Amino acid sequence: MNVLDDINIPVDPSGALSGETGNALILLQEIAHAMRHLLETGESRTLDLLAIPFGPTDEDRLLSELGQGEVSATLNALGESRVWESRYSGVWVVEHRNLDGQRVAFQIEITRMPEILCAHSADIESGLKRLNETLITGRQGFTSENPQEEP
Amino acid sequence: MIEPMDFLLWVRGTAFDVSLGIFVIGVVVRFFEIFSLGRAANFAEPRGTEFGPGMRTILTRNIPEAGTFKRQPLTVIAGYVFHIGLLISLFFFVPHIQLFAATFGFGWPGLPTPIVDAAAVLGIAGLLAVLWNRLTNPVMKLLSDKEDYLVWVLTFLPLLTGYLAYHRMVDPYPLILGLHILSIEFFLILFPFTKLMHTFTLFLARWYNGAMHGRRGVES
Amino acid sequence: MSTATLERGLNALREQIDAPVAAFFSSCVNCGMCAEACLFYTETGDPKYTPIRKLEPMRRIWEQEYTIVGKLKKLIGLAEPVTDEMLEQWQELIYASCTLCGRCSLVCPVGNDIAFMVRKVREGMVASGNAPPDVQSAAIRAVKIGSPMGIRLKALQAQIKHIEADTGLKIPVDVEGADYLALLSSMEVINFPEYIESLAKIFKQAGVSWTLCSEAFEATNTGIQIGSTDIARELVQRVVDGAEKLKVKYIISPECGHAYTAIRWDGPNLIGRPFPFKVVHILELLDELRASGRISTKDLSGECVTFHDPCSIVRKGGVIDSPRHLMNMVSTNFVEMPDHGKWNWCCGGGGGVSANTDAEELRTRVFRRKKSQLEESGATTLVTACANCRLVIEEGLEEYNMEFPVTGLTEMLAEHLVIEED
Amino acid sequence: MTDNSSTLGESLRRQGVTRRGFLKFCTATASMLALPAGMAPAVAAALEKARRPSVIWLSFQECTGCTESLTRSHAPTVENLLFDYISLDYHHTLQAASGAAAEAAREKAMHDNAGKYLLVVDGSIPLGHPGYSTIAGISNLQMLQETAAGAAAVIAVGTCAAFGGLPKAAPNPTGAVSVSDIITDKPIINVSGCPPIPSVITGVLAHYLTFDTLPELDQYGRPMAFFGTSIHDRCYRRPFYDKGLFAETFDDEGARKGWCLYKLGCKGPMAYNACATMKWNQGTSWPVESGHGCLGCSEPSFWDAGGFYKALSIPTGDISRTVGIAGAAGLAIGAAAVGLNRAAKSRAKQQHGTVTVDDLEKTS
Repeated sequence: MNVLDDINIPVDPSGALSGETGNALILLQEIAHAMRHLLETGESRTLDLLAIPFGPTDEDRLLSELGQGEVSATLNALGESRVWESRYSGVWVVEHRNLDGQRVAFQIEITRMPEILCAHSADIESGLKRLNETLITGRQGFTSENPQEEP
Repeated sequence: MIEPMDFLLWVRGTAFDVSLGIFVIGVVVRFFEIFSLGRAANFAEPRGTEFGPGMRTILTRNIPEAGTFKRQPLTVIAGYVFHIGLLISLFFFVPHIQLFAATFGFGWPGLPTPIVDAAAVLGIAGLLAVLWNRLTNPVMKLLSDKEDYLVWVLTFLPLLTGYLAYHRMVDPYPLILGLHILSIEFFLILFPFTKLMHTFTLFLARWYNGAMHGRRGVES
Repeated sequence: MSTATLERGLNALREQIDAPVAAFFSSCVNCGMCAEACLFYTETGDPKYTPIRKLEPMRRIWEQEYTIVGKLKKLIGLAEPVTDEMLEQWQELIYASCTLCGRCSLVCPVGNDIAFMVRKVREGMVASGNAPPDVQSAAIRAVKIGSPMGIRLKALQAQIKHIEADTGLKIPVDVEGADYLALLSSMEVINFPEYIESLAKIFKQAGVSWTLCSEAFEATNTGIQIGSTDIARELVQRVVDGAEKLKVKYIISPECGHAYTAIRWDGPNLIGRPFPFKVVHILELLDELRASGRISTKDLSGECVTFHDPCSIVRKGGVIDSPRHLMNMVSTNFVEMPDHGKWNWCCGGGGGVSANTDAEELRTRVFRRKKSQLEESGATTLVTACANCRLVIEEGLEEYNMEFPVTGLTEMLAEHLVIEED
Repeated sequence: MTDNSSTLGESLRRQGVTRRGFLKFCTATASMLALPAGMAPAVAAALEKARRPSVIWLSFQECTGCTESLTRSHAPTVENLLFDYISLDYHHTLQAASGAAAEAAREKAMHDNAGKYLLVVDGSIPLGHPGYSTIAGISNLQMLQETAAGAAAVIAVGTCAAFGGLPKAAPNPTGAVSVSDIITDKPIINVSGCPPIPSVITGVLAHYLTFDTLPELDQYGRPMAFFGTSIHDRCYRRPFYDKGLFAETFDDEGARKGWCLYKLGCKGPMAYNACATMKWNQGTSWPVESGHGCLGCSEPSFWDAGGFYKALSIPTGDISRTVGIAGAAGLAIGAAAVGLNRAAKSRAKQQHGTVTVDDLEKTS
């Protein structure tokens, strides 16, 4: 192993591993187009960032360009998800992670309200059912530790 | 099911070795054939030298005489365009340079691919113009034999397949890349035995011309 | 007695093919550019006159005899043979429509010296009996009588006597130890004896020691024109013998194109050894006399004159600047033609074409090139330095009804020569 | 283990997964399948009704790298995959059972789900001798033929199963072949790569599960969604290639600046795979991003496609040697040609009959 230790491994102190494809700029143009489309027709668009070849710095570039807007939300559903509106209203960044904290989806949604934030009828029904059970049994307190307990 | 890849490996392997071998053997033999015929000693007192004027003619024949150019501009322009396009694509496309570097042990800087791409398009356009000229110009039509058209095809195919391969216009890629290399192998194999040899022998021909004229004190 | 056969012709082609020829054929891509340099194509528009095509018989022999692929093709019956019919058909291309002017050799992009090869093909044509009858007869006269036009020594002696009587100048003949041996072309003896007179006048003034040789006065060489090394050698040998007998230091080639090629460039190779004397063209010698101040001129005319460069002297001979220096000695208004010097267009009668009656009509057609060159030059008098060019041009001008005096440069110089009496 | 009675939707709801969670799951699946981002609802509708298929996984001449890759699959997690997506009834590396019990599980799954189960294969099959690779005394060939007979489709995972891979590389001592060389009467999906991208393995399973059909395949039987574009075309370093900026060595300025690795042997132009977008190790990076050229591991015969560090355009043979040998041969043949030409020309000279003016006319 001593031999291996002698091998000098140069480390670039600047850490400036360049790798911009210019795709960030193209995406911004695409977003602008989708915003116009949303205003004119009311139709939403979604861009899947995992399907776009990004260099090491492209994502940072895009996100810093989009910035942070008025709304941000964190979901806990099969792992954590983060949703925030960019500084351009109607442009949302949606990042889903699984239970292991790994990113499973990363999207830009151009819409008035991301679908994932809306409460769904099935969940409302099941919530209502649980609330009724609580009211019927007359229990004073209930735990919210596990919202996913067996119905 | 996996023919295209096997085909690519074959053209990059055995076929390339064989065609390169034939090319090298053929070119060497052709030069021997030429030199074997010799040149008689010249006893006439020279007015000028041979070597310098010979070298000069090698250079000057790149430029056509003005009157000839005026009478036959298409031949000259199409000839230039296709040769320049071909040479740029051949010698300044990085993958090609890598091949030369692997063969000769040294390389040189390449050009950005959009420039090479444009050169290839020029080369293709030039070759089409050359063909049109050959088919319509009365002199070329009369002079041309099967070999002239064969040589045209041999030159055109590498450019065309190279362009298609670069732009991935044929699927799958290994197939078109293989076809590109194969077309070059045909080119290499037939090169020494057709007028493609002019690529090398024109230097010899120009030198002889310049030397023979130079000896008499004429710049040719 | 041996006679011309196809086999002898093909053998002659085999013999003629050398490394330059092989390099030239290997390089030709049939681009057709040579056609644009050839007045037989430019003036007729007939692609069959394309220079490189004229070499097809030799190209076939080269391919079939001296390349591996050609030999293979021949073996499997793919090679096109050279037949007697082909050579017969090629006679027009090799003789009537090629003056060996060498213009094509200057434009070929790959550098093929086409005229050099046409000259070689003629060897095969002669050996196979396919040379034109008129050129054959001229060669027979040259060898048997001593001149292609059938002029004998007696005719020359008569002219000399005549000139000496007219001018009082001495024309030296057979003077051993003279510096210069002047050669003459038959045309000068018959049509332009003024040339002989001019030489006498100029050399006397310049103090040049010179002579004619009764055994070797003919400068022309039909062997070169018809394309037979053997005949050319025989004719050159006569000149060499004469010069060596008189122990001259120089031979002067006269105002004749191919004579210069024959004696200056081909001669030593024909006899297979360097000459013990030097060969100069009359224009070179005159230019030398001019430069050394041994001759000067007076009473120059302001008439617009131009100079027709004989192909063999200029493009193929390298005597390019001398005529220009001399032209400025005889005229204050010398202009060049559009293509001049090494790019000059042939008169259309060189390389034996003027001796070939089969070529007469074609020669007249292609003269249009010279005609338009002359018209564009704006000159009113034409000067040249080749008796053959002069005759051909005069005939051409007559054919096209043009009033255009033509004269020889030596003659014109003699007219303006400053004579200093002792 | 086998439970095909309930749909995926029911199964997830039973686990208390909310609609939001399901939608997120579908978004992730759609993204993995490289479907247009707006397709998530359609995926949701399909997955709602999907039933878990039985899967039998056979490993032949392989290194277990493909399984290693799969167990690192991050989207969805392997737990999800195993217990929600599919019913993995036989996988001799992962299963708890061994020996006769394991083989019994395989036979039971084959029997219970005849014509419906998915067969996943990793590793190539040796045809040189049946004894080169056996499982429970059964040769690979026999086990493959037996198991494939009742399968709905076969998924060849990894380059070994898809194209023969490393075992097939010259000189191929075991006579290794790919699955498609043996099985010709079943739909086969090749998920090549050495190893394949884990998400691609699960993606193919998800596709089958979602749409109950095989995905669109390319020339080599690979799903177009993942193998439709070359590494080169999706590479973030591609602009450097076009500008003519290349790393010449692994530690030069160009390498540090992230320039194109073509000259260092990158096989990206001929390799079709999704590495450039899906990346590896939870989307952290991929070979080219880490500074090493693509080996083209998803391509047939990639082991024999010339040196890994030789540019793609360089032929696989030793060209300098070829030129040397041919040059020598050329000299020898050339010398012979010289001899022939010299002889021919001197013969012509000997046969020369001197031409005199008496010879000018033809013999008639």
